[in-house]
Amino acid sequence: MKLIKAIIKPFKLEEVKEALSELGIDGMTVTEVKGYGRQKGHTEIYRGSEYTVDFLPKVLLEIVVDDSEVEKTTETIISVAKTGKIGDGKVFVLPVESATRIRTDETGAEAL
Amino acid sequence: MKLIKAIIKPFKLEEVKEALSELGIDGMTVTEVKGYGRQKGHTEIYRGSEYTVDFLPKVLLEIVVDDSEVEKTTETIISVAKTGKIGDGKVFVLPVESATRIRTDETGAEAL
Amino acid sequence: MKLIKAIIKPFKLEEVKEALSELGIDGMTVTEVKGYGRQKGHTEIYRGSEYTVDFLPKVLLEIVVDDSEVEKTTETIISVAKTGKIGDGKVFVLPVESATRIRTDETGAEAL
Amino acid sequence: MWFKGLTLGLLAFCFTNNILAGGVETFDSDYAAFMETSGSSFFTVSNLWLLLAAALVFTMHLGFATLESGLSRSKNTVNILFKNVFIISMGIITYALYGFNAMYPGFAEGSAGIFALGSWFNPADIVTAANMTAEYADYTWYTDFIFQAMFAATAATIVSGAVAERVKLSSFMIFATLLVAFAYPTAGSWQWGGGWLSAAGFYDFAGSSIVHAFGGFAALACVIVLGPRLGKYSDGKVKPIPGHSMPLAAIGVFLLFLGWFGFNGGSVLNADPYLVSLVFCTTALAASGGALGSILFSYFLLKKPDLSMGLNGFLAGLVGITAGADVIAPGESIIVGLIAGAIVVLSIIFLDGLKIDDPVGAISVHGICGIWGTLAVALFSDAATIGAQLTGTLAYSAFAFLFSLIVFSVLKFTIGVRVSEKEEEEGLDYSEHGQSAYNI
Amino acid sequence: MWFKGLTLGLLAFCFTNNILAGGVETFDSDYAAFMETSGSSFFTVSNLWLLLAAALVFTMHLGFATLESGLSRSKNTVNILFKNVFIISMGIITYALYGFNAMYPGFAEGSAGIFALGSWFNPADIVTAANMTAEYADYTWYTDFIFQAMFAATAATIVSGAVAERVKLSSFMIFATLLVAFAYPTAGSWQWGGGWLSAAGFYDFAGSSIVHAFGGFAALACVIVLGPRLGKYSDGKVKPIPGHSMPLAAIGVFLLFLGWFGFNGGSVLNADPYLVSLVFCTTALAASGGALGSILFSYFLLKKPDLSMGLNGFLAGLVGITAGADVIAPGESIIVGLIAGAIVVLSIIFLDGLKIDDPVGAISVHGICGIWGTLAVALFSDAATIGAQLTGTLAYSAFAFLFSLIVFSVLKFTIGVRVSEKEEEEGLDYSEHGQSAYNI
Amino acid sequence: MWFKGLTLGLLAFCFTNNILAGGVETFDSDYAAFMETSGSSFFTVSNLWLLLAAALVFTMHLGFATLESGLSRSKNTVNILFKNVFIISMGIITYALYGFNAMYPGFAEGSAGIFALGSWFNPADIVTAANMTAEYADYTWYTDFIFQAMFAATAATIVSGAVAERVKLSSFMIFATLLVAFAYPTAGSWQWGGGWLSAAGFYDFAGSSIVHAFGGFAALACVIVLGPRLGKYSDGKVKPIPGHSMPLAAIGVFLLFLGWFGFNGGSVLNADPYLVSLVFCTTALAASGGALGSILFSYFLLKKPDLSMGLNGFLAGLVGITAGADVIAPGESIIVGLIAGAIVVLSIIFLDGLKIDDPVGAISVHGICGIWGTLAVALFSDAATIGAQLTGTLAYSAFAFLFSLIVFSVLKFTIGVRVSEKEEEEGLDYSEHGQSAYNI
Ligand SMILES: Nc1ncnc2c1ncn2[C@@H]1O[C@H](COP(=O)(O)OP(=O)(O)O)[C@@H](O)[C@H]1O
Ligand SMILES: Nc1ncnc2c1ncn2[C@@H]1O[C@H](COP(=O)(O)OP(=O)(O)O)[C@@H](O)[C@H]1O
Ligand SMILES: Nc1ncnc2c1ncn2[C@@H]1O[C@H](COP(=O)(O)OP(=O)(O)O)[C@@H](O)[C@H]1O
Repeated sequence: MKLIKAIIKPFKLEEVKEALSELGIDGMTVTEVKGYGRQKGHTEIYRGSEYTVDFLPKVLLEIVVDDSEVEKTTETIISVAKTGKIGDGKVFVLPVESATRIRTDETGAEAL
Repeated sequence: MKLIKAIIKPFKLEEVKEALSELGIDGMTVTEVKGYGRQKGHTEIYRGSEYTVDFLPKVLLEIVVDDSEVEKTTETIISVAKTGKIGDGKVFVLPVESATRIRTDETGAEAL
Repeated sequence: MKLIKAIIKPFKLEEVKEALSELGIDGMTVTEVKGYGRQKGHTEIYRGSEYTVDFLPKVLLEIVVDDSEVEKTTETIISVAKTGKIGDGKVFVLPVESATRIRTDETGAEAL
Repeated sequence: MWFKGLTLGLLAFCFTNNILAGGVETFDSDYAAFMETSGSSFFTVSNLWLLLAAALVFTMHLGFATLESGLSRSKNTVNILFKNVFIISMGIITYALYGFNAMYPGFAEGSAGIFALGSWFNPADIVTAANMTAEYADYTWYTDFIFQAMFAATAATIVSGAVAERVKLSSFMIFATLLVAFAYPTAGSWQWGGGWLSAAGFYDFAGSSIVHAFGGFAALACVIVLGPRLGKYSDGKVKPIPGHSMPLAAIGVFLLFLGWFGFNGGSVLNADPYLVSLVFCTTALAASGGALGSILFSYFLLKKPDLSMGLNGFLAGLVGITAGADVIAPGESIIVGLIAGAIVVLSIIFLDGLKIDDPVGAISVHGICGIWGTLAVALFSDAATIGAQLTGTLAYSAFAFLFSLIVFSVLKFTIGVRVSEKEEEEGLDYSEHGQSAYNI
Repeated sequence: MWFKGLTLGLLAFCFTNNILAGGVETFDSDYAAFMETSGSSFFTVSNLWLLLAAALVFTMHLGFATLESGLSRSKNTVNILFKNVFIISMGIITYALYGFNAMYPGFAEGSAGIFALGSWFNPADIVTAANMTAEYADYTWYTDFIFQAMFAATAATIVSGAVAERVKLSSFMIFATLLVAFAYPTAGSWQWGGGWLSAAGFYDFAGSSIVHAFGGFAALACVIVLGPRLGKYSDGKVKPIPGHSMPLAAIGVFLLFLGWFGFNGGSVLNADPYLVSLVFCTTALAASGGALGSILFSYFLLKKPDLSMGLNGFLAGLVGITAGADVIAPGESIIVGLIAGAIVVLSIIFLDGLKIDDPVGAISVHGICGIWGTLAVALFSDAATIGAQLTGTLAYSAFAFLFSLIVFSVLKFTIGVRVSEKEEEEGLDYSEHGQSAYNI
Repeated sequence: MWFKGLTLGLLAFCFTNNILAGGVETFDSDYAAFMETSGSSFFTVSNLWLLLAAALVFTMHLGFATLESGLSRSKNTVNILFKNVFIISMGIITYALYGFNAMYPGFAEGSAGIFALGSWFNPADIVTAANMTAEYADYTWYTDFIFQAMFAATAATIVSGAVAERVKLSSFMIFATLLVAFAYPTAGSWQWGGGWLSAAGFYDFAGSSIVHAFGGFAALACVIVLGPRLGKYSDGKVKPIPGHSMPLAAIGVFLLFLGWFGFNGGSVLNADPYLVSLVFCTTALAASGGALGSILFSYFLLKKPDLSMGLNGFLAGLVGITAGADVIAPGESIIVGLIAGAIVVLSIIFLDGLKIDDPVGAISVHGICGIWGTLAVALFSDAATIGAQLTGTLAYSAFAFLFSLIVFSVLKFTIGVRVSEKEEEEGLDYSEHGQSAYNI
């Protein structure tokens, strides 16, 4: 099993979710985050002083999937979330050792 | 060391925390997240248009524990967070390569 | 590649970000979280009843870096975020199997 | 019988204009003649003051809405706001259709002064010089209606706060409608309609009992029937459930304080400079005393300066002075406030000990301090005896409690008064409304 | 020509005091003499009431600001608040420099009553007894100005809500200034300045058409030129974009309700007890009817008690009664409100079907219900014929629509009216202001 | 000596009713006789206006509370709200116990007009016809008290904003009490109590100096003693610490604008139609000018339309017109506002350069613009000479600055005025109150 962490632009969330859902991905966990990256933050102004806000609103998806599904999941995310403009985000894949569904104690792929 | 990621229902947080604390788990990090899963979101209505809110409020616990504690930690979380109803959440376990306590530079199990 | 998860005190965020930026770390993802740890929460009072708020506001940095950069990154975080007082936080390192930049489909170190 | 009356009243009410067509001309000249008299001057300014007071009391409904949302969890915010939108709309309309005339014109000669049913809204004779000039009062019939209508919904709003976060919306709406449309005008008529309590020498200037204790004890009954929120009292301990937004709560309390100038000041029922200014002073001093009393007393008990208690203290002082705002001296009103501030702290802690779960403290603020305020009239002025005050405040509290206990119990055993555990956990915003209060 | 006039007016206006130095003494004694007359009493209280009404209408601008922010996404909040700060400041000042005199003193003898240009602000004769006593009206010239100035900015605020979340700030500021400074006074003068519509028997008490339909149809034109927000209508489906804070929205609506007592009540233009109290009643009853109408009707359509519709319902009822608040009977005003509440629900759903994206429902609330309210005058009173009402409301709607269509299109093809996709995605707070509304 | 006076005053105050028992009957008949006179009509409406103005000024305290919370970080919100609850309660009560009589009844014949101690609150002769009729003023003694009491707390509220996010609660509470209870009435009596400044021809209509510069320079002294927030000026750079909620800040500013109609309009001290309407116009025009001035000027300097500056601009314009709202012509009040709007931008940037950390801009808005407003009286009217204005404004600024410097320094070296670094980092909500403003 793998944990896919995808950082995307907030307005793409709905679309990505729908695409994954069509793919049969039944679950994911979403966090509002602030992203720092190449997409440079604006020079903001507050009461007369400038400062750079490097942190832009992003959305972090965390999806645990079976090894076999990693590829199509990441590909779907990438193709749907892509706008081609800077700041589109990243997809990271991490190993997961176990997964359990709290309700049923099922583990492994059953738990997803 | 392992990172335990547990997604639970928000109202179970307090109980889980207490149970873990009794177990001697000294630390954890908690994030408010939105969960998408089998527990289907409601059909919501906003100013006359229906839409499905698939994202339900959940709480994500992240706990790094020594390998020896993984089992009892996950078991405790599972038993306390279980309501038996859909949407109870998941527990994922990921490998952790190192841990450091910022204050003291201690690493490994000392850091937890 | 590794995922560095650093939990720090919120007011240190700006400083850490600047230090990392000088180091050439081009990206990171930041989440507001609640931390439970040795730094004991206050006994709070609400309308006449006491309760312990064990959850203190923290900031979670997630940074994926190339293996070669792990050390200097964690060291920088640790040295800048340290106040020497309880509750300074932790740095965890997790293995990452792959990284992709959504905009360009670049993978690996290119993607960071 | 009463249903036919209601229908007729409704119809008649809706076609006022047509019915009135005949009488308009005499009205115009009579009214113009009155406006030429020197007495029209005090009438005009008094009338304006009562209208402004009505607007201030309206502001209190925004205050209640924000206070109640602020002191609840964010997952129940839409529900709370919705209830407040409903209560004020329903309150004004039912008061127009029935409540006002049941409460006010008072009782027929020789009646027992208990139940004023029969005086249905009868629009045919509203727009007359007798209703729109000093013959009626220091304000017009319309002013009277709108000022009293703004009060009417208050009782239900008080209950709304106490049952928040777990009550079933439909049941609450039915209950609130019955409370506002029938119970409040009936009870109100006992005193303000010239009924048996007014005959008994009871004194309640702006409604410490008639509005606040009434609302507070209705709330108590409902909370007892309903039970506490999940997780509030577990393992024999009280687990505070802090409100989700203190700024919202503070906005609510300041707006309530502001509105109270209209609630009490308007209850002078004219613009008499001495009385209205006295009432403004006693109201503000009691409120201030209440906040300081709560802050000091809770600091003494709990060793922390507690904002939530300070906010409740303002309201405690305000409720406390409401019965005697025109007869208690300013200096003493500080004392009334200070005591109310201490009482509300004790009461909140005490009720929590009894596992009576009242998220906003409505029972303590309105119920207990309402009783205190009613008694304070006897202690700090000569306006009434302690006996009369006890009788009156118990009558209102008991009636509200029993009415609510019965109606809410009936609802409980028929359609149910509480959402399911699942719905409560998810929050009423999802389960009842399919909306969330906060989005990205 | 007009530019020279503006400059002269501006200069003259700025040195009122000096210019006036000569006339002050006669003013003082004339004014004092008037204040001794018995008529000064009604004048004084009427004047006070209009000033308070102005303050209440001012409160509506806070209501608009919070309602509009609450119903938009958090990333556009600074932008919305900024627009509201700008609109009210710009509105008051342009109204002082030009609008008030263009709209009010009315038309010269024999004029066509269409365009009042020429009556520039001329301060030399403002502070005269004729302007500051009952000779002028039941209030002073200054009171007249401030009360009307508070209305003036409303039209632009209505548009602001409809174009929220994607309009380019600079273009909007230009458009709003032209609308408030020129279009509104011109159109307003047709009726309230004694122009051709007032001659035609049109009746619009406080502005269902003159203010609300005018604003609503200006909004419609702008929205058509501007297009919907990204993602609102994708794959042929309507995707609701819920507002970010229902408490903010609710605060806004309650404050608007409160302010409407001044908007309608002040439009009586004196403190006449009968009329002002009637207007308070019809206003509150129509608002309540509106909320219940929307709640019931949307429940019937959508099976959920919808807070956002309940809030819109309040406003629908208020807009609906605005044209006839002084001539429609209280009972009928409930019906006007109920119907407005149903209309607004249908209208919002209908416009969404047409892909006309109006984040706050301004077109439905102000535009459609403004027309309804104007027609209701003919249906529920004898104050005007349906023909006159249709003429008037169409004149205002069409003028506002065409003016806005032309001006906004010109802006579109010159400096552009819409932010880039990127800016829209990031939110206007970042892209236009470099500020964010919420921080840690 | 003074302590005995205080105790006696307190006791006497608390038993007014009893003491008065004897005199009530003559009062009743004398008062009734007055109310029959034709003069009672203007008295009644003036009295009502001042009470409403008091309610509007009360609203400003909600405005301050929300503005200050909005412009601070969320971790200090409970603390800020608590301070505001405390200030208004303490302010009203200390003003009743001491301040009002020290400030107002003025000075004995032949006194130096500097310190009015001695005129303790003596309730025995309050409820007399002389105090409750036109013999006293155009309003009753009670009205006088409540209107002035609402002003009194303002000075402390201004300081509260400037020291936010790091001041130790207990020290602030002591300081605020001393400032409101003693310093403000003393200084106020110099002018409004008929003291030396009023003799010197100083003109300050509603308190640009007496209230605002006074508060602003008290704030300056406290900020100097206190030092900047951690992290505000690091590496020689200014690091802005944006407020946590712009909607809260905007609500605050709009409410302050609204309340200012009472602050300035009520300072006419009667309902004179000409003067009150003039004051409404100058107030609104200066505020609008201030917002536009700040927006334009900050846009010019910083190339971004800055909401936080626009909001400050409103307040700058309002403070700027406060001294001369009744003597400056409407056109010129726009200019006073525009200049104030530019001044506040410069001042905020300038103070930041000096590392004087004022989270809400209180020193600039109230202090610097207070001076500007005081001088503007001499520049734009004949009400006072520039010399008199300079003397007055410097007297208030210097007195407030020195008083605060001394008292706050004494506090610093005894119990300390600042929370620990750790507490500041965690936020005062945790460390001082054990509460958090926002919960789930
Ligand atoms: N090394 C990294 N570790 C974790 N998150 C990152 C990293 N680099 C970028 N991100 C996240 O991805 C987002 C987009 O990255 P950015 O460099 O701005 O643009 P792009 O994805 O087009 O290269 C950032 O806002 C941040 O949230
Ligand atoms: N594959 C997944 N990866 C990450 N999080 C998931 C995944 N599946 C479910 N979740 C999280 O777990 C929560 C509960 O899952 P759900 O399918 O609704 O119910 P259950 O846990 O009873 O199967 C979801 O709301 C989501 O936050
Ligand atoms: N085992 C853990 N797993 C995950 N997060 C932890 C763990 N222990 C501590 N943390 C996080 O680190 C923060 C600081 O830890 P704490 O024990 O309070 O102080 P210190 O870092 O000085 O030991 C906590 O608030 C929590 O967010």
